[in-house]
Amino acid sequence: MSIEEIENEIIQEFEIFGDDWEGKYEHLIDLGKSLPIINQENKTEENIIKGCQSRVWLNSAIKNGKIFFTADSDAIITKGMVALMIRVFNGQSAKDIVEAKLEFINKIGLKEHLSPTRANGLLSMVNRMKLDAIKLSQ
Amino acid sequence: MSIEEIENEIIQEFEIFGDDWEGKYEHLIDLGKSLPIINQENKTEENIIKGCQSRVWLNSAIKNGKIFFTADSDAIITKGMVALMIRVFNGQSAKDIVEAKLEFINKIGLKEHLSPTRANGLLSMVNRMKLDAIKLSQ
Amino acid sequence: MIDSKHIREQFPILNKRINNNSLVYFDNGATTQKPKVVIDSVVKYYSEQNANIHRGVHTLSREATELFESARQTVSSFINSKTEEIIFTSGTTDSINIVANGLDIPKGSEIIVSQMEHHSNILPWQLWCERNNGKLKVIPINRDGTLQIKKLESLITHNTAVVALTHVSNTLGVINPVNEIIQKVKAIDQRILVLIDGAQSVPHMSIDVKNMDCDFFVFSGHKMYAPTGCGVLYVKKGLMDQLKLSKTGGGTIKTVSFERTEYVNGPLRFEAGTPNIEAVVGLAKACEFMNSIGVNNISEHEHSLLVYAQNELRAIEGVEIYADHSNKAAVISFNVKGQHPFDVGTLLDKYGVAIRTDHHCTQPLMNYYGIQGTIRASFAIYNVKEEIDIFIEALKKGIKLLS
Amino acid sequence: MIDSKHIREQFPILNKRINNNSLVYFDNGATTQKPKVVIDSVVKYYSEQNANIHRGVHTLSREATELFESARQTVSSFINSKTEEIIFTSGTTDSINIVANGLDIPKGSEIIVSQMEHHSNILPWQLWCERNNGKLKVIPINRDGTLQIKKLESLITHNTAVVALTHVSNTLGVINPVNEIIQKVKAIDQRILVLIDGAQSVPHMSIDVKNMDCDFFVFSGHKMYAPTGCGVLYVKKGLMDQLKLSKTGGGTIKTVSFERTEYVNGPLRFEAGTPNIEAVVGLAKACEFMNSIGVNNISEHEHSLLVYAQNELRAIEGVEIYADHSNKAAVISFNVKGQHPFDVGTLLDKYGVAIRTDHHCTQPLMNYYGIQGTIRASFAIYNVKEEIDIFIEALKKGIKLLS
Ligand SMILES: Cc1ncc(COP(=O)(O)O)c(C=O)c1O
Ligand SMILES: Cc1ncc(COP(=O)(O)O)c(C=O)c1O
Repeated sequence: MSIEEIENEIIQEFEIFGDDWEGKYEHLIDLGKSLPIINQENKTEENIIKGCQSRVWLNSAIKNGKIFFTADSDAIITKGMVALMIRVFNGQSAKDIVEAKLEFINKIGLKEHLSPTRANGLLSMVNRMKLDAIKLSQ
Repeated sequence: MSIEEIENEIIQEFEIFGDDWEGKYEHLIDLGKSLPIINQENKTEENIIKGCQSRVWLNSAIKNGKIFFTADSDAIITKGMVALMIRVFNGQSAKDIVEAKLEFINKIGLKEHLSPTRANGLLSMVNRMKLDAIKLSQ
Repeated sequence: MIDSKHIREQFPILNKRINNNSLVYFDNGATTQKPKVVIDSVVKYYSEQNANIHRGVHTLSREATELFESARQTVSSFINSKTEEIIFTSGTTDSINIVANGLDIPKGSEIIVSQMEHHSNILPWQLWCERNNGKLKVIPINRDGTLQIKKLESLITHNTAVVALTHVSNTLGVINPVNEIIQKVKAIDQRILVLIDGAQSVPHMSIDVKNMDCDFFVFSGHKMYAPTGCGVLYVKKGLMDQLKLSKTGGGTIKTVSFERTEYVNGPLRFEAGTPNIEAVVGLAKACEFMNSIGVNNISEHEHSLLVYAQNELRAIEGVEIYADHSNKAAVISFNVKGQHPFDVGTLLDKYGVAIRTDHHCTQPLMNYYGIQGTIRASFAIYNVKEEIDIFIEALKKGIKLLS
Repeated sequence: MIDSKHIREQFPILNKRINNNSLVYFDNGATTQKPKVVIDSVVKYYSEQNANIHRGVHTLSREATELFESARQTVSSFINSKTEEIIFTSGTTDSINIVANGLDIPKGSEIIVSQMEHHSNILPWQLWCERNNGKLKVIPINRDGTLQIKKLESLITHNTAVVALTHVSNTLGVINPVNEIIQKVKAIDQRILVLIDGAQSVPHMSIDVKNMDCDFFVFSGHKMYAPTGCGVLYVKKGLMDQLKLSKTGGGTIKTVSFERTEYVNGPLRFEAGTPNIEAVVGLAKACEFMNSIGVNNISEHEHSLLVYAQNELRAIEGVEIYADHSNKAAVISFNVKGQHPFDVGTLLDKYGVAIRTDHHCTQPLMNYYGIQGTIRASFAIYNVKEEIDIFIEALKKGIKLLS
């Protein structure tokens, strides 16, 4: 599936909650819990992305020209967001990753988590994902 | 005459101007011009009282237990105010000078010139006059 | 008894809705909201009174100067100091830096701070030590958040130049017995200078710097109902003229030439440049606002909120309150077992409850407890019991969502 | 053409009456009045948006942070810089001190300023020289108020570290050709750092720091229609991380321990403590206000006032205008033969005209002209010709009273 197709899938998945933000967050938290955990050996200092509050570990790899990420975070809501991002990006080409606008975050009503002033460092993570993708594909 | 009597004299003198502030200031400026000038030799660094803007020179003397001042200023309105103060204080006892409240300044509508935040240093001058009076009478 | 309804009506922001809920603002340790009298004083200042101060001959300038200088009087009596002991700064952080940069103490001196200090009362001293071969020493604390005062005495040597201590911990709420500590320090060595960081005490309790006998006392306007961008540095009489300047410029001088400058004495020497006139005027209004309620009434009201909230929190499984049973101002830090503070804070926000969840600029304190951060609720005079109920309800729901 | 009536309606203070006369406010060089959009932004901030910034998870804090950071963008494009080149300070004076305290230049360096600098652009350098065995050198001026640029070149040696120069003289109004000067300085020695004091240029003319190619550019909010207590320090990309800290504390760090602190990079490293959020938000609004009129339209309007006022003044016997025929912003300094500026200012105030009469924090410039002070009228966008007529009339009456 293309990035856009996965984004649409996620949008539909969240649409059923309507205005029920609690349902939405419950789902996000579940996604966080189910995120395939990064290998302990990849939880290195270099792989850490510091927000002011929650931390994210990100490992990136390339296989047959496609990029794959594993990640973890110490905060579960952040982890849910990370899970969404990985779902969208995994197995895509560097070019598509770099060009992705990730508008689904806005559409599913979680926009504030990607705000530049957010204390969880998610935006830095997205930028890091894009950077890694470029590096790996060169 | 006592300080209070002179104050009353001045109040009457200014009363005729009513709301005519221009008349009042003209009179004040005339008083400034007629202020008997301090001797050049008394225009020393020690005798200077610095406001932020205009400067006052003040010399104090005692004769038969009465205090006498001579003064000058580089600004004529300040000088007018100084002339009023000297008129009130000259020939009085140190005790009376120290206790004087100088409410006539308020009553003749020139209060702002004695405000602590005024840039002309008049309040410092009054304090200096009182201090000098005490020192000279001891 | 205070009239909460009347007080709340004076804070326009309390009508705000967050994610379809009423705002419950429990982030007062970070900054308080502003009452209408303060906001109105700002509007009035700019609509009728604004001018630069101290040198103008014109009416506006003279009146603005009088406003500014009478604010100095108001603020000084608020903490029982003399008017000429009050320097206006841009905040607590600024005040501490002015002292740390200005002290005329020998290279190699020792500075004592505590384990619970805010970064703003650590970093300026750390920088001084780095640049002057000094030594930063730390008063340890107990797990209940109290200072190990006995240890302080053993930290003091003949090289000790400064003890810099917070009055109230911004993270734990613990009230340090500063009067007693200052007495002890001065009894050991009269020359040791004591700075008290009052950023978190002035908003909550009545302050008497004279009785306290500290050398420096610092606090921020924005944490006590005043506008942002102004603070206070109290300097005990006689010490001010010995402080070296770290900031200089317009308004501080008698005469300037390229060869030599003669500075004025007193507070103005430290207030280089156009001050934050508006905020200083607002700060005086904020003092009057607090006085109109009565600072002791504020303490009492906030204390009752503290007691109530702590009781409610203790009843929730997995909640650990730091410094739970110590003598505290209206600040509660806690964690929920197994949950990241950030997650809890994010969900509380969704329910309209604004609390802080991080290290609260006290990383060394976090390291002591071996944690990343805490969830902190801090109260102000406009908070009410009902808001604590909302908060507790939201917290329970949040924990359930997260589990 | 600007719509003066419409503009004046936006400044509530212009309705003020002084001694039964309409206020004619010509003390804009000291501080400008504030338009309703700016005052309203302050009210809105405290009524709907106020929170501490940068660390909060809650909505208010996040939104306040966004407001603050978007103000940084607005201000940076206002002077054509990059966002990350803008440090918020408490004013011009603060900005200059941060640079003077922070430069990593060798002891014994030479600093060049000009004869017409404001004390705030002299004293920090003088202090640096006193403490570091440095040498303060002075670019002389001509009687017409222009810089002796040729002389500047001969002042530069291989020890010259800094040239600190005002863009517009606050006393004379003279506009210095800073672009040309910077080019010359850099051509002689690329490493010399140039600080431009824009306190009096930003309010009056369009600024492009990139084109100017200065290393530091500083200005104050309160002189350009914004609230008191905030200013800007522009630092050219690449230079910021080399500046030493003179103020440190909360908000500037990645990690803190008593042993070691890791600071963040960029502007936040210099913004220790809670910033003046309200004033920064107001400053952005002030930039928008100026943009909405058009900065070039502002220059043009003010220039026409300058020309008109100078013509009127020249017609009065005994009036001497300083730097009369030079290229100027809307500032006029003059004296009346035989009269003390203070006397003239006092009487003008009685007629409702607010002007400044002193050394304007430029005593070395006063010494150059051999005078105690001047009478200074400085204009802003809300001033109109009719006010100049009132001023001239009042001046004539005042002189008559004094003679
Ligand atoms: C040219 C110049 N530089 C610096 C300053 C100082 O600005 P502030 O008082 O806002 O720090 C002024 C203000 O009078 C000025 O006109
Ligand atoms: C105890 C304490 N000290 C210092 C500060 C710093 O205050 P400001 O940010 O107003 O400079 C704070 C504010 O968080 C504080 O709580």
